[in-house]
Amino acid sequence: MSWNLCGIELGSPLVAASGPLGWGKEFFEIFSTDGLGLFIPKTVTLKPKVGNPPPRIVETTGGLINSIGLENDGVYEWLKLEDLYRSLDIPVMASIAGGSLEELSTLGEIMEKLDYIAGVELNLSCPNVEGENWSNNTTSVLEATREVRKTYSRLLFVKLPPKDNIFPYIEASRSGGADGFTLFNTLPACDRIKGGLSGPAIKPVYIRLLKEIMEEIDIPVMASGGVMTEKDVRDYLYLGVKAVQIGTAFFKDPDIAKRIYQELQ
Amino acid sequence: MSWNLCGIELGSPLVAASGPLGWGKEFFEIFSTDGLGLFIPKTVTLKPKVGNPPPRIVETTGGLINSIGLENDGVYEWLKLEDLYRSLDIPVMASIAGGSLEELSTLGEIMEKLDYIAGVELNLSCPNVEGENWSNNTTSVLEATREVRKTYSRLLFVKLPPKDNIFPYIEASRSGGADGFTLFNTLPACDRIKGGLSGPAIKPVYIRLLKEIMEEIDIPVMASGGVMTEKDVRDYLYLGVKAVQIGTAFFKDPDIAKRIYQELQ
Amino acid sequence: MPEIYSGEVLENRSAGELFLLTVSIGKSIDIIPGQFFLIRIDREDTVLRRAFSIFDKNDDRLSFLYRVVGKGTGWLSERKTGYELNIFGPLGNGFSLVEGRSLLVGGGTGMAPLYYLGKNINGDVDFLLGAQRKTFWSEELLSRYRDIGNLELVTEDGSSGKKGLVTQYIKNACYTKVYACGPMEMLKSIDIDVPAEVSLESVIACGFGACRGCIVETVSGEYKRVCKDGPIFDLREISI
Amino acid sequence: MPEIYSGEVLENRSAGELFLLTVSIGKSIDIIPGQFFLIRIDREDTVLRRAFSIFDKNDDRLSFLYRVVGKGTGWLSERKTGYELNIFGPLGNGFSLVEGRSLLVGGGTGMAPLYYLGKNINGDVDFLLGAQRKTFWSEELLSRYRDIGNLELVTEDGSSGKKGLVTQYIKNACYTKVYACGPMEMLKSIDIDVPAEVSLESVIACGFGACRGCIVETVSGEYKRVCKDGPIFDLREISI
Ligand SMILES: Cc1cc2nc3c(=O)[nH]c(=O)nc-3n(C[C@H](O)[C@H](O)[C@H](O)COP(=O)(O)OP(=O)(O)OC[C@H]3O[C@@H](n4cnc5c(N)ncnc54)[C@H](O)[C@@H]3O)c2cc1C
Ligand SMILES: Cc1cc2nc3c(=O)[nH]c(=O)nc-3n(C[C@H](O)[C@H](O)[C@H](O)COP(=O)(O)OP(=O)(O)OC[C@H]3O[C@@H](n4cnc5c(N)ncnc54)[C@H](O)[C@@H]3O)c2cc1C
Ligand SMILES: Cc1cc2nc3c(=O)[nH]c(=O)nc-3n(C[C@H](O)[C@H](O)[C@H](O)COP(=O)(O)O)c2cc1C
Ligand SMILES: Cc1cc2nc3c(=O)[nH]c(=O)nc-3n(C[C@H](O)[C@H](O)[C@H](O)COP(=O)(O)O)c2cc1C
Ligand code: FES
Ligand code: FES
Repeated sequence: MSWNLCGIELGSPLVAASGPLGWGKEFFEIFSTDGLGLFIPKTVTLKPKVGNPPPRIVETTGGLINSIGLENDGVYEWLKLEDLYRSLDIPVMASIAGGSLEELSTLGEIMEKLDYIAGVELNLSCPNVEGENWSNNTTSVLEATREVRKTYSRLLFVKLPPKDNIFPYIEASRSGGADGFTLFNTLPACDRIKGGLSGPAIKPVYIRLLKEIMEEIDIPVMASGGVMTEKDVRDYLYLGVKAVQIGTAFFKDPDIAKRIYQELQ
Repeated sequence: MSWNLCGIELGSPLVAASGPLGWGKEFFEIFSTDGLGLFIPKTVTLKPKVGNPPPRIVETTGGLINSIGLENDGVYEWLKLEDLYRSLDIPVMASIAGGSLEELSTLGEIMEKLDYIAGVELNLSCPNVEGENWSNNTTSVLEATREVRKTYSRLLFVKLPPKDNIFPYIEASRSGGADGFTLFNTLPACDRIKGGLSGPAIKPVYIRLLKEIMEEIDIPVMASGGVMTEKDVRDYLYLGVKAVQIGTAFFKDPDIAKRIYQELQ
Repeated sequence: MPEIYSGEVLENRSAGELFLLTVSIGKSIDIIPGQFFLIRIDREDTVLRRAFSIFDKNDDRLSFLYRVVGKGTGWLSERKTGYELNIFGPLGNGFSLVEGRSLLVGGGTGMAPLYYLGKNINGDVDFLLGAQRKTFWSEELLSRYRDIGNLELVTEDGSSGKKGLVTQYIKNACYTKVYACGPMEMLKSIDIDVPAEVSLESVIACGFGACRGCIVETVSGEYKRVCKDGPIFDLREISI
Repeated sequence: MPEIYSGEVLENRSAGELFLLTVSIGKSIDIIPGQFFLIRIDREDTVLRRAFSIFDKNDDRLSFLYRVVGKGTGWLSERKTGYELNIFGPLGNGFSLVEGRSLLVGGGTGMAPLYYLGKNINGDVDFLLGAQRKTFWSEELLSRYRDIGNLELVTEDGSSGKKGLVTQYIKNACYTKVYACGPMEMLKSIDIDVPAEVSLESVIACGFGACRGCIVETVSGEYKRVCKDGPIFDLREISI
């Protein structure tokens, strides 16, 4: 089998979602890329971010609330992982986020130069960072996408949050130059901590939202949300998405991609 | 203990949400009102509705999708339950829905005459009935509320769906004459069937949405969504709501209200 | 009137590919054959109880015969002696009993309600039970059916009794009544002239007729509640 | 290097108010005292594994000592002999071993990592274990600790050993090193001059340092990962 994500050949439709596996350093010391078609390291910002204070994780019924707050050491530390990313036998897509248009523009410029990066996922939807949520109105979604598009010429996916009326946001982002969309980031929730809900609890909600989108418009989509089993992957593929991201399930089974991939055969 | 819902004395903050227990006939043949402060029969429409075809119920991880489609025998059959409602030792609030302003107006008129009804919950949010969702824009929320308000003078709650930006809807409904709000109806979802998700899976999402509302504006609210335990009730009461509705949990424990009420003491 | 009982597990063991659960609810109650109970699954990821037809009743002891098909029945099969199950019932209408000679047809787990039915029928009872293969039943289980009626077996692979589907072997014969329970396709392919009652399944939420979640469509296009109007229906009512 | 193992349950039984689980993973591996394993909870309503310190190791057999506090540990306590647990580890840094005389202080389940630690220390070992009441421990469990060191007990209600909190009885004495494990408040109230290492807890997601979910704040205000930089920290690092 072979999957095609807007021109990039994937050996598997399974994608490691941005975040749970960090930048991949620790993960790939222990595990291989088996079963994975694409790796997306945790969102990179221009400057280092310390993230939110603990506690950052709360388990709910069938789900997980996280409030990491985009903790990361900044793009210049991330660039040091070039060797790791070159050594992987699957493509890597960078996930970026920024608090200002300048930051996004600079990040786009940096990514443009990296031939070992297959594309960029622009994260406009982290629910855990105050003031950095571009997805509150369509204008900022348009501007943010356009800004990255100015400096980054290759494959550009935009990751949006789950919203009841997402169409205008998708349209805005497309007119800003997005090639495709990752749908969706976590669902805003609160149980002791405010954060984003992920895991099986959200899947029926995401399937519903995505179904309505896929029936309406024809855009390349990577699905994200609540995948734990092969059936979940099939449910998303059935809607016509190009690839399916796995996040939280890595916590339960670090070798989940390998197992689901085998079951998909 | 005694709770006050906009002038109505409740012996308990626990409310039987509209739907799961139908109009109460079968339930109160078997169980008492123990633990309940208020009973809301399943939404009544002017004319009988056959509802959606089977299957109507699918269990998901920690949740339940239902697509009953407001099946009910219409308000004239419902009026025959007067004796039952008079015989209960707790107040009863009628839940109404309609496909047109005329229907809503007529239902308001009918309810106005019933002295055994403590108030009306206007259901503007059933996710399972095509074309009857008033909550798609603020104008129709305003109009629907105003229409009922014209003919119904007593306590009027409006039940809204979970939306990321609910404030304009609440404002619209308030200016239409709503006294309070039931937040929220089920979360649109899909797993084999399209319908509304209820049960523990949705609670962290609802707590987050409600928290943001309660911090921002001061309105009487009945919370609804995912209550299974005493802790869940406390979590909602802590946000400042006047009462807490229980729906899906009656399926797991028909005597849930009694048990939670005892634990609350 | 249905009630919520605490049912202490006395026995919960495998019988062929099925499990036989016996609980004590502390008092003897009236149950019509074909009625069912809703057993609470004490897991956080399930919100619905699971429905099981009464398999047998002796004084304060209720028995259920079930197959592990998913998380609820999986959980149930792990309950040990002494566990207090939360049991709600009896629910539903139950079979209407007639005198004379009856044929009781069970496909797979559909055999569950037929034992208690057979025990309560005043007259001759012929059991016709079908399964995929011989290992589905334990000998001990079959002997209980034999004790109260004639037993004929059908297996899809022919490993026991006749080969094929149970419905192929329903003869009009001289029965007063036919009772059948099993998968929908099996019930729909029953073609006989004698009055027949069938037991239907549907996802059950409230169990007492209130929520309208469990409806099935009848031949007339009307919706009926499996939990309250059923689970026992006249074969002619069932939409084909 | 951590790996995912299939761990066949050899034994899983109560020991006082705790449970003692022993699994066989089919091969002998190196584990540093204080390291932990993540056990998968095979329930649909949980997405996180549960962390347990290594209590003991013998050839291919790993033992864990745990208390039932919620749904994960509740599920674990119901696993029977033969169940194949999915176990990921060893994870974390582990204690640094020194020679000389060591004091090993455990509050409640904090005693778990201390047994394997004591077994691996080259020198005299004094255990100081605290609990609410005597019934917390089984005699058999305590005798294992006694076999490898001096054992002093403290109970809050005075039903066994000294009365009060374990931290009241930490003497500076002539220890080369103090190792402590228990609730955060207990660790924070340790006031001694000798070098001390403590084992911290936090909700663990990935377990290998990638997700940044398990961080704690150190005295310097820096965030450290319990799963990778810890769970063992120098007492002076811990924010008070
Ligand atoms: C009136 C009635 C009587 C029954 N009697 C028996 C009996 O005596 N013995 C027996 O083995 N089974 C019986 N069943 C079927 C039994 O209820 C299901 O096998 C059981 O609910 C499956 O639960 P699960 O969690 O293991 O399966 P899952 O597939 O995990 O269940 C998922 C959801 O679907 C529902 N579901 C799945 N299969 C069925 C089904 N066949 N009928 C209704 N709901 C289903 C479950 O209740 C649950 O809500 C009866 C069903 C009904 C309606
Ligand atoms: C490095 C490490 C080693 C540990 N070693 C042991 C041990 O040897 N013996 C032992 O009994 N316990 C140990 N614990 C604590 C153990 O992990 C928790 O008791 C367990 O996770 C509780 O799970 P639960 O589902 O039963 O509880 P619940 O309260 O239902 O859990 C809810 C959530 O909170 C998390 N959680 C709850 N309590 C803790 C806790 N104390 N630490 C971390 N997460 C928690 C759970 O993992 C779960 O995600 C250790 C924890 C860590 C971090
Ligand atoms: C601990 C954690 C950290 C995450 N960090 C990021 C992130 O940095 N950037 C991002 O775009 N999404 C992040 N996500 C969201 C995931 O990529 C994914 O979209 C979401 O969790 C839903 O999928 P899942 O249910 O498979 O986890 C994070 C999720 C988790 C659980
Ligand atoms: C089977 C079922 C039927 C319902 N029918 C109605 C209804 O007729 N009118 C209404 O306003 N809400 C209806 N609801 C929504 C509930 O009143 C409640 O708002 C929702 O289920 C969330 O709460 P819960 O998680 O406690 O069930 C129904 C819910 C269920 C599960
Ligand atoms: S399950 Fe509620 S009406 Fe049948
Ligand atoms: S649990 Fe992921 S970094 Fe520690």
